[in-house]
Amino acid sequence: MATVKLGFIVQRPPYKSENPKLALTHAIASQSVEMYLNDGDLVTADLAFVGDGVLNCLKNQKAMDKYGLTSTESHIKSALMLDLSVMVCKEDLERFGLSEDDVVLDAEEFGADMVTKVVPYSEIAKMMEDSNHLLFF
Amino acid sequence: MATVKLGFIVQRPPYKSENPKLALTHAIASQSVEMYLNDGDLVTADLAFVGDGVLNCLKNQKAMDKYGLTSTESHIKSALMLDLSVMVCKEDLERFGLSEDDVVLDAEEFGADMVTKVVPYSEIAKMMEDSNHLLFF
Amino acid sequence: MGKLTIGCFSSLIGSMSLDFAVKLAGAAIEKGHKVDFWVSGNGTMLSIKAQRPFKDYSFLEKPVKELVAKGMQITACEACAEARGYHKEETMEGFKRHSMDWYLASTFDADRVLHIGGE
Amino acid sequence: MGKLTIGCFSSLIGSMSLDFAVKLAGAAIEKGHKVDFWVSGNGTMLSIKAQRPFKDYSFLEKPVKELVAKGMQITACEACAEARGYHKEETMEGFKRHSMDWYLASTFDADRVLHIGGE
Amino acid sequence: MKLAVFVSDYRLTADTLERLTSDKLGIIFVSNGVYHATIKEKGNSSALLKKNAQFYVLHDDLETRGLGGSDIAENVKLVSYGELVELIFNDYEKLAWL
Amino acid sequence: MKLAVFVSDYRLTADTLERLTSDKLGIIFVSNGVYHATIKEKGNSSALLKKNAQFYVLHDDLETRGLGGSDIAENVKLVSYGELVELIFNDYEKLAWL
Repeated sequence: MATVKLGFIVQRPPYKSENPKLALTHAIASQSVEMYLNDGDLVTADLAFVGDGVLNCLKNQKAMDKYGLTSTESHIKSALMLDLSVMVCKEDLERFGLSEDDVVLDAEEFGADMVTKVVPYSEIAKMMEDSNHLLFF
Repeated sequence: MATVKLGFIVQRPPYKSENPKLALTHAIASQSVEMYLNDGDLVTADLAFVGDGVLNCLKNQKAMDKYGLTSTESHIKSALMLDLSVMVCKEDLERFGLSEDDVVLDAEEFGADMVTKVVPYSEIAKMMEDSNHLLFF
Repeated sequence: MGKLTIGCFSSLIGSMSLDFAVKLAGAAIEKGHKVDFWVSGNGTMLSIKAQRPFKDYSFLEKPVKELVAKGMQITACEACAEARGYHKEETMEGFKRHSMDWYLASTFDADRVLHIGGE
Repeated sequence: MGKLTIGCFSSLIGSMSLDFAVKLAGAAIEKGHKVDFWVSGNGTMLSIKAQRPFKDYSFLEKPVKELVAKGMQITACEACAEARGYHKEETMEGFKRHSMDWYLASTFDADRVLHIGGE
Repeated sequence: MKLAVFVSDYRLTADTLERLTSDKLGIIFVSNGVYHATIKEKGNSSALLKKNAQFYVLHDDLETRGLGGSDIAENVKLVSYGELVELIFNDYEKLAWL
Repeated sequence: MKLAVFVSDYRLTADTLERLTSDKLGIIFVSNGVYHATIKEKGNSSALLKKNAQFYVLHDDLETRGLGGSDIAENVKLVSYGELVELIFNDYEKLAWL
């Protein structure tokens, strides 16, 4: 019985690159990983948005209306619904003049208990330290 | 009877992106464009390397030995063999500490008369001014 | 009315440059302009038929077919497609395949050329 | 000897990240390590069979097949492939298709994970 | 010449754009270029907005990213795809996508 | 932790890399990252080379671009693909590709 911790770090802004979306969909796939593992073994995924990556977390994305595409916002809400840990770097939000009010903080409408945590970079660095492996997107 | 002039401007370094190679192969295709046009009509392509794009012009690229891929150097030589005008920005070479000796200047071994011209940026700006359309790679 | 030649070298999925280019082509045709559309490099992915539509991924088969029906010419670079394993029989109806000179020839009588590079 | 899991999300042609990843996998297997290889996003282009080899374009079918023969496991993201029109019957022999959880599961007993993002 | 430059990225275009000269210059923010029209990094607007140019931003690409007309700098004009076509054919002669 | 960072680009990675901390840090230049090991812009070596880290550059990727071992900064070590595998398994625990 063991748990392997993966740290997903998203550093690119949304849409121009598929990376942020793929970070979210791959992290969410941690929920169905048991079918490949022995009983009690686990792989977990923690998500952190840093640098230009924090722009993924803006509210009111209209990608579906405008381009028929699931928004990064929806993917973040899916991650919260599935109880993944989602962190957003506080210093980077501040650098862009953004506040907690501007970002996707919960998925209450879907009954999610988990909320996005706006945290200092040091906490993201600690997550990286605690992870067994890192994946940068 | 008319001539349409296209200006191809390569601003990205080689290999990490397919753009520089596609700039060269598309510019070379100007040689066979007549089959679509009326007698006497022409489309010409002038090539200019600027910014990080000047790194495409370094000599002794070993892409074929190392990765089995035609080098950007070979594509530049093909362009010279087909009498295309190839310009490299002097200021950008200097910024990188590179000189004329470091870049592909001719394709003598293939009997090409045309040579690469290392020119001040102002001459590239003039080419852009004289072109009917611009294509940035 | 004018003619716009668009070249796009970006993947169908990823940068959303093709989403932009197809919407711009649609808006130009709507206003009575003629549009030629060239895809090369990873942009040739647009030419494959039978892509499965998922909401998570750009899917442009429907708008492309509508624009072709309205007179848009759309052509993929044959060598770029073949190198990627996209063969003639997998090409969407209405999509032509030619060598790169087609794109340059299209600029001859174009009023405007918008060249969108790849990744 | 250890196990290396490589994930690569870049196009077959363009960035040369897959050329790098395949060479690294080869060097690791050469030294007796086990390698799992995952492609997702535009990286699923690697899984298509019958690509035409041209010297101008990355072509990795041969080294991939050799590494599979030496025990490398290689898997493409099924949804990413289908969305691009890469269907099962066009998949290279030896290439598996699974959902994204395969990649995460592979990291469980991996000694090292190298995740290479896309464009 | 009359040149319209499409800026499609937030980080990568400054070097080329800085040196482009034109009698009439239009800068059109699309894709991730739209952040130039809205984001103030460390309190400063994008340096691009100081160029001697007309500025436009594609409304659909703003809204896709959770941004809107009220977020943009005052010297930037909101445009639709249809208005973009008008600009291309009526106001500029050459186009560049960076 | 012992972290090896693969730098694959010449322009885009500084922001993330600057803040990465590690007890032991290795920086491996591959793909267009190799220019960090060789190019002096306006006479200055890449700022990355001032980090407190071990530096490596992939020989094949240098040679592909027309550069060689004699062009690299003196604190950068030339490595082959085989040596890269040794580094990955023996010298570092976690890997990051930027």
